[in-house]
Amino acid sequence: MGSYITFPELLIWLPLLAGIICFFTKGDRAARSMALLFSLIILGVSVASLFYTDTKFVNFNAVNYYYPNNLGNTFFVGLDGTGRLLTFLTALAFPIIFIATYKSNYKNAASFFGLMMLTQSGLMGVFCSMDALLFYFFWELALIPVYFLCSKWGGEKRIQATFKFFVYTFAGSLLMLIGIIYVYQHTPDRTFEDGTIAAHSFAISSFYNAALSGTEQNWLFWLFFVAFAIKMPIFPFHTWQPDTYDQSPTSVTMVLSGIMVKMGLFAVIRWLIPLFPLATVKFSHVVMILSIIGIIYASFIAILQDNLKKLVAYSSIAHIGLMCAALFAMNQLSVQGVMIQMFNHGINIIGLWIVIDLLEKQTGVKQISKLGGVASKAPVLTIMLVIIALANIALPLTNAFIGEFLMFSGLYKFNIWYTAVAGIGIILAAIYTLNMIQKVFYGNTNSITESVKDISWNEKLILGFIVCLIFVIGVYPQPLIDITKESVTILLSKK
Amino acid sequence: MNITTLSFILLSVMAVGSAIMMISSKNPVYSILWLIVVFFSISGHYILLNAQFLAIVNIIVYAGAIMVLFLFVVMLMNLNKEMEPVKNQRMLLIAVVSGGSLLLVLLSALMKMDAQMPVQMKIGDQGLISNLGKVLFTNYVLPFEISSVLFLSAMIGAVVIGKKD
Amino acid sequence: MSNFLQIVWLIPILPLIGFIINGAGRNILSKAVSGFVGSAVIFASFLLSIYVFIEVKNGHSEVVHYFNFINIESLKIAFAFKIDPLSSLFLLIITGVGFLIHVYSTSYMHEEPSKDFAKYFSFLNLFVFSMLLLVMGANYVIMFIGWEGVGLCSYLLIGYWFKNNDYTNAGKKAFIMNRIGDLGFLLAVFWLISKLGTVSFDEIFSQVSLDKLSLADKTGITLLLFVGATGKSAQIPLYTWLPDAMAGPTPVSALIHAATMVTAGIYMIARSNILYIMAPLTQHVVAITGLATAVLAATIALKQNDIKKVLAYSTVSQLGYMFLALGVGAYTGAVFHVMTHAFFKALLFLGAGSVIHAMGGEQDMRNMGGLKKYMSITHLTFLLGCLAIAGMPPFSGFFSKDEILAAAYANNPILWAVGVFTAVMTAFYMFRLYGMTFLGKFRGTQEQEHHLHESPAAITIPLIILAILAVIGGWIGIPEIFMHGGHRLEAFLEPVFRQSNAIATKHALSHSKEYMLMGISVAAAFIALVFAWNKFSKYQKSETVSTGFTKLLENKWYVEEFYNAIITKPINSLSAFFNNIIEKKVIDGLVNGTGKAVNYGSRQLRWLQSGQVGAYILLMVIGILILFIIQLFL
Amino acid sequence: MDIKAYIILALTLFTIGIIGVLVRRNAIIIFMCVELMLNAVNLLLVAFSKMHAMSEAVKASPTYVSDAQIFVFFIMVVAAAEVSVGLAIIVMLYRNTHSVDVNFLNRLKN
Amino acid sequence: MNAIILSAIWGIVMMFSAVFIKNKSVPKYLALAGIALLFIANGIELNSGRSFFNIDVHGMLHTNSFNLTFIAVALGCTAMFFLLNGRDIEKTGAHVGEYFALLFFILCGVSLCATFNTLLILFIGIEIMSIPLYILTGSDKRNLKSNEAALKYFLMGAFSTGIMLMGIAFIYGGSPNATFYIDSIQLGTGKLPVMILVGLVFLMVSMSFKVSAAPFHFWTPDVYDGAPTVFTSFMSTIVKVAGFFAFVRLFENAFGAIHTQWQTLIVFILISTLLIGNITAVFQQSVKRMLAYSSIAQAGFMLFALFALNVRAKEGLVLYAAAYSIATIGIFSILIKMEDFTIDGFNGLSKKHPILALSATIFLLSLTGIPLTAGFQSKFYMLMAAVENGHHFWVVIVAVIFAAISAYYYFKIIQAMYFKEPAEDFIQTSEISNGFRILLILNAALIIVLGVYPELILGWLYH
Repeated sequence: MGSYITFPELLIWLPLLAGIICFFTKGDRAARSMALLFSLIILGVSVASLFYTDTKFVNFNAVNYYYPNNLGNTFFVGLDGTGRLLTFLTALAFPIIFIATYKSNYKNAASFFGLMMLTQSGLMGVFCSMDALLFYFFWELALIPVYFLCSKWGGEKRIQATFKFFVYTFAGSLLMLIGIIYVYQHTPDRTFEDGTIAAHSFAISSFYNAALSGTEQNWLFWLFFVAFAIKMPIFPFHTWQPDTYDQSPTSVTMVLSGIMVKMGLFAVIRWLIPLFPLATVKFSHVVMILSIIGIIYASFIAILQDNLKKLVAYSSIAHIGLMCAALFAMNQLSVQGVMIQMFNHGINIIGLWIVIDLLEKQTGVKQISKLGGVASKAPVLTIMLVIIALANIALPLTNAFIGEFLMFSGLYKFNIWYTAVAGIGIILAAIYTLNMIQKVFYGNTNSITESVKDISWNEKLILGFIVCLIFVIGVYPQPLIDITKESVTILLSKK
Repeated sequence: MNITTLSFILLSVMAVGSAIMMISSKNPVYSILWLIVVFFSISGHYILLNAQFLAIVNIIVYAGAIMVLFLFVVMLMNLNKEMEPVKNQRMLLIAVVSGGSLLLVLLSALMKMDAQMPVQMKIGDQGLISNLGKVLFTNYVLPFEISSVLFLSAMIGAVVIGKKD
Repeated sequence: MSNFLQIVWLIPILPLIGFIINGAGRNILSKAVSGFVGSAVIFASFLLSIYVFIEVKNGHSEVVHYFNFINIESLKIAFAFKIDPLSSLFLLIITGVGFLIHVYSTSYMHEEPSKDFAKYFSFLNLFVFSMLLLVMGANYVIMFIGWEGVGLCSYLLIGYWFKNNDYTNAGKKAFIMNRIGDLGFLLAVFWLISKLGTVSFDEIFSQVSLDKLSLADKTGITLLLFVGATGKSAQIPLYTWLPDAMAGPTPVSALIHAATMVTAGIYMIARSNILYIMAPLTQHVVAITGLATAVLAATIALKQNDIKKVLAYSTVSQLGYMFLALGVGAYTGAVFHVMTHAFFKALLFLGAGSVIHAMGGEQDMRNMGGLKKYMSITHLTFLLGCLAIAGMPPFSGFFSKDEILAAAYANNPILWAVGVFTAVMTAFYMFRLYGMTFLGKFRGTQEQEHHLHESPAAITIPLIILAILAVIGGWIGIPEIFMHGGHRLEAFLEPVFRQSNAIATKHALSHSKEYMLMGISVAAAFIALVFAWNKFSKYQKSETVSTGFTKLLENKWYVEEFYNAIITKPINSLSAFFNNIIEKKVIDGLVNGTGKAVNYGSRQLRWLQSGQVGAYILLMVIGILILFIIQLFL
Repeated sequence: MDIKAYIILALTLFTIGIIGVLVRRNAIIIFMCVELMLNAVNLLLVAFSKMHAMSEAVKASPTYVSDAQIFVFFIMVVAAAEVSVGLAIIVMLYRNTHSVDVNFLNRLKN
Repeated sequence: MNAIILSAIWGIVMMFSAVFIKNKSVPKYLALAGIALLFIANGIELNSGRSFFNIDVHGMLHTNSFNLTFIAVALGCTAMFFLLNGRDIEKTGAHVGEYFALLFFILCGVSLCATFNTLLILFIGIEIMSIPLYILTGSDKRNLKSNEAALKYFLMGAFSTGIMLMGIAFIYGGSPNATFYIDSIQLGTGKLPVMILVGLVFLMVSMSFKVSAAPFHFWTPDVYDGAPTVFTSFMSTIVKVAGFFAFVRLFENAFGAIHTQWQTLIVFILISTLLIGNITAVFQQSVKRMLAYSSIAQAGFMLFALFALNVRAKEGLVLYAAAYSIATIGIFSILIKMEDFTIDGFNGLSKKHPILALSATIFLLSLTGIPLTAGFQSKFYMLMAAVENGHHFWVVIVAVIFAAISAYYYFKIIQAMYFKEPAEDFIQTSEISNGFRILLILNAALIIVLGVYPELILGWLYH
């Protein structure tokens, strides 16, 4: 064990290394290139991991270092299907972000890219951890660089907005920490390779075998769930999100909305449901109702939202709400849908942010009411946006359709009325998306949009790539399904 | 009522009375003098309990050395007048009420003890100088030595704080 | 397994290729090239469709399976096409009419800049692609892909002149209303998945599956599917988008909003006929909704002055007719009417387009009149179209409409009566339209008059072809009473509706009765026709403000206003309420309130730290007191 | 005498000391009140030592009984050291402010 | 044992150095040598279990790997303190040698508090820690704040001594063995004699006072604020954690068996400490005063050791002592260099002194309890202990909510350093040497190392 470097390790350490190197790189261009180079290498590793890892959860490719501590926690990382999908998303997102914002100039670029890579490392860690404490570590670690990124390079009200975000998530994760400790106290003995026995263990296998009564599960469920709900975010824990998305630098917003919100869903899949199966069943209605309220509520707010970034933020809340609801429906269709939708949503929303970033950079405004007529100035940009936005509202033959279709059909199996109400979200999504397209891109140009130029090569490249991905997955989603199939079955067997 | 009880009551009344006088005297010098009276009556108690060594040390160290030091300081500062212009009646009330209730709470709890626990009066040799001395320099040699550190620091304190730069 | 059917994937792929070529090359391609590419791919598809149609006619129906779209344990969705009489017929209509309209468009859109011209053709191709997917899909999901796809193309084409806010609004409205319907469609699909675990037509319509579904299931599923159909095919209550959709270029209106897309709902119900026939309640709902829509739209059409609006309402009305047919179980009749309607409505729209073209964009009939002498081909073909839609024998409309009315009578005479009433109105408003446009004197400006001309060949040739079809198209469905075996369409479609026909209770009408019904309806329509002809050939502009019932009709029963009040406004105010009150005050207020409470507490608590030793010790004593009380007395 | 009498006495003196600390504003007097509290403790300790002297179990090891009195001795030692430092501080303050009134000590607050 | 005697001896050496050596910087090096000696001597004792001095202490001291490790932590932190702040101690006043002597005497008291086995040694140890602190607090003689702080500290300290002695008296009176030895007070597990209970409460009050737990914390903000900043740093870290160690040692050995009977009191103290410490800190404008309140808040977390009183709690306490002390010493050493002690004084520090800002950030993150820092590990151990304890689970939840609030004020400084612009022409800090920077980085690195590998300290506990 641990005698050779494995994929999860590479995925965690490479970004960390890259981050440190970026910090010490002199010159903005060099740091930028360095970050891009490393992110591409990591993408390569991730792609390789898709091919070379065993899909079976039981034999997941795990590194299990014994790290001499009487607590019985280890540096225990591994990749199962879900993990591989999300690490791949993470690995894919960063080069996309770097290329799309290649022309942005950041003050102090070395620190910026360093922190970005550290964020990636933290995210990879979250998705690879097979040890509860390690998971908590990375969970927080992913947050810290993001805090600095947002506060340093963000918009006008960045400090307050980011701090709200930070305290909110920090409070949530501390509750989870208590939960982790409590579960830990109820785990069985663990024998390490060298024969030492720890009374309890943080390893995922021990956690899954923790002896928890129904009542214990009930309140532990909420301790964990609140942390995850804040991260996702689920109504009514979502208010940090629009402000943060609004104020963060766009590349960080992409990380936040594309990947970090998936941490919450991932955590529910990896930890919450298998740990507290009884409570999951018991509270699934509560969670789903909250999620569905969130869908409708956020969609409604998005309709009159004038701030482009907040609009996307609310749309993201609605989408995540759907994923969360589907997850708790706990059947093969819905969970499978969530799995691939996590990936798809990540891709789509990053695409949206790229377009919004371009618009904001060129016009300096993000108020929908101040824009207009962009289509006649920047047709390619418009086409890209329209495709991505329509993918975002799950038009058939785009990637999100597959996910939403599966999620809805799973949800329907669970409860008809939830599906019907959540389905209203589909209509509302069409309303706000089309409103946005109409007001920003259609109509006549005004003094602000007069000078908008169409996109340049790097944006074309990246948006084109995203659009291709949207269609490829939309037409042939099977590979994506195959990656996670096994995980779904295992998750459902925990029920 | 035997003589022991009588002297106990007498000394107690004296101690409590002088203590009250001490905290209520406006002139600091009077306060010091009343405190010395308290110390004397406590020494009386020690004698009643046959703790001769402590009785003497109390007189010498407390009444003799410490209180004289206080007196010096008060004189030095020329505080032998009524220094406190306004007496805060409300503070007095709050203090007496809270102090009194503390006493009440403690006593009501402690007086519930059923067992009679008599105190050995006038006899017993534990309090004799020879016995204490033996114990102090054998069993208690460590604290004894260590308290020198205390005095050293007190000394340094006097130097650091008292010496003019 | 016949290998030639393996190539049917080419039919949708060709338009897709056209879309990609035109879309990607819109900056390079000249108008001629993009117009040619756009039309050629459709023509190729059309040829393939004919080939497929012949194959099918020879009995080679089959499901062509390509790959697994979604493949999970509990749900397998194949990417497969179902080639059978129904779909092959629709293929012909779509590619055939589509091709004509493409050709028409090359001329009609010629004044657009070449970039937009290419964009137009790419969208049109994309539409054909989606429509083909819709009809070819072998399961509800593939159908739904096309279903949403056509909605999208409709949105894009309505908002083709995207600088005009009204146009983009109309597009948006179309898309959203369609989406409401789509939700119903999706829910039905989910229902099927949850009950049967499959979406494939063949599996669902098999006896095994049908037995698994209870009556409630069938009713629910069919009702939800019908909701989808009301959205796509503009039925009550979701019809209001279609008249607004006339904002798009006229060929688009002809293709999408008359001939093809709007009939998707009928196609879908016809496809699911077995489910519907087994859900009588739904059948009633479909019939009544269809009929109500037919009447409502017809009444509105009576007082419209915009030439395209009249046609749009007429389309809604005719679609209502088709739903009536579906509702009474006359599936063949519905499909028949889809076909004839595609011919004559496309013709009418294209004719209207030709008129508008000549009028320099003018659409108000009050400013037209007397165009007969300027545009003879357009006039003639238009007249044929009007006669066809009015149900005059032996034009195509007569046969299909008659079949529907007969079936309606068999079901319930009241349905028939209302149907005839609608037919009368149809004849009236169509000839009002005809009269106001082509007869009388020209009422437009001098400049317009000067500009009037017959349209070029690219426009007139499709008109002529469509006019021929509008005349003879009905002859494939000649009723039994005229000619034994004359209803070749019924025979052709028989395999599709075989199951339903077995279940449906046939009320055979006696021949005399049938003749009588036919006579009544034709006569009534003819009277209305003549009346309208007389009245509107002498039409003069008048400034009188209409009142009462007329005003109600002119304002389309105030349905728009009603929807505005009960849907649009509440949505907006709810949005504002959520955003301003709940989000900012309540939830964020709670979150920020926590922060504020901490700050406030901080400001208050620090007064404890008064700086006074006495106070500190007092607080300590109180602390001691509390500890003692806890320890000793609690 | 019963130990209760001594407990009452010692606690009374102790409480008087506390009240003195609370009501007086002269730093020296406050300090003296603390000394009074210490003396109350001393008295109580001695009384306890004599109480334990009556207990058969404890009598067996006589040094144990002296513990309390040694402790009192150490209390006095510490008190003496404390006094020297305390008075030095008070004098220092007096030098700077010409006052020993603790109520004027409010530069540090909140 | 080694530490107690050597620190007393070295205190005297320092005292004489003040008399004989006039060069002001020599005492610093002498003190460093002394602390190194102490550390090594203590290390030898910890490693081999044998002391250099063979004195019969009659069981009054009890050394084991636990308290020796704690002493090692305290000595290590003191060494760090000397290294970082040596020059600032020189600047405080004329009596450099004396200051160091007093600091060594305090270390003697710390060692006594860590190893005491009778109430007498505890009492003397606490006094040895306190009396030099009164002096050090007042060492800035001209500064009225320093004077005031010293007097307040002294008066309240003396008062708490009285309380403590009363407690000891009652324990003695209530103990059937008539003993001051904490491990032989002999309590059953049943209902306690009321005298013991009274004594226990008095002791708890006075120990709470020493560790500045609410509602006996009132001296803390004023004294920490008024004292010269170097000494605030020392007293808020090493002295305070020693007080905690003594607190836990006393209550574990003397009253551990009846833990549940007094746990409610600890809950009360713990909650009020967390409440007052965290909430009041939020509004503070002066970083120094804010850190004073933060130290109260941290005390609230350390009280979990008493709340839980199990093995994990004791491990956690040692870890907490190290993590808290290292971070606080670090942040104070930076604070001392600042010209303006308000939060605004930190504005834009990252631009002028990135290393200072970075290490300050690490210290603050550690104090907040972010993973990868020692602060997280220590808080984690405390929470583990508290959860393991099984009673009053809600307290743990309240505690983490307060931990989240603590982020509020710690991050204010981070925000100021990184995201705000400094005022024009503002001299932010006094001169900063490269050596100081290196030491800061080392200090910060130590926090990270402990955060990843707490075994570094915990491993010694069971040596």
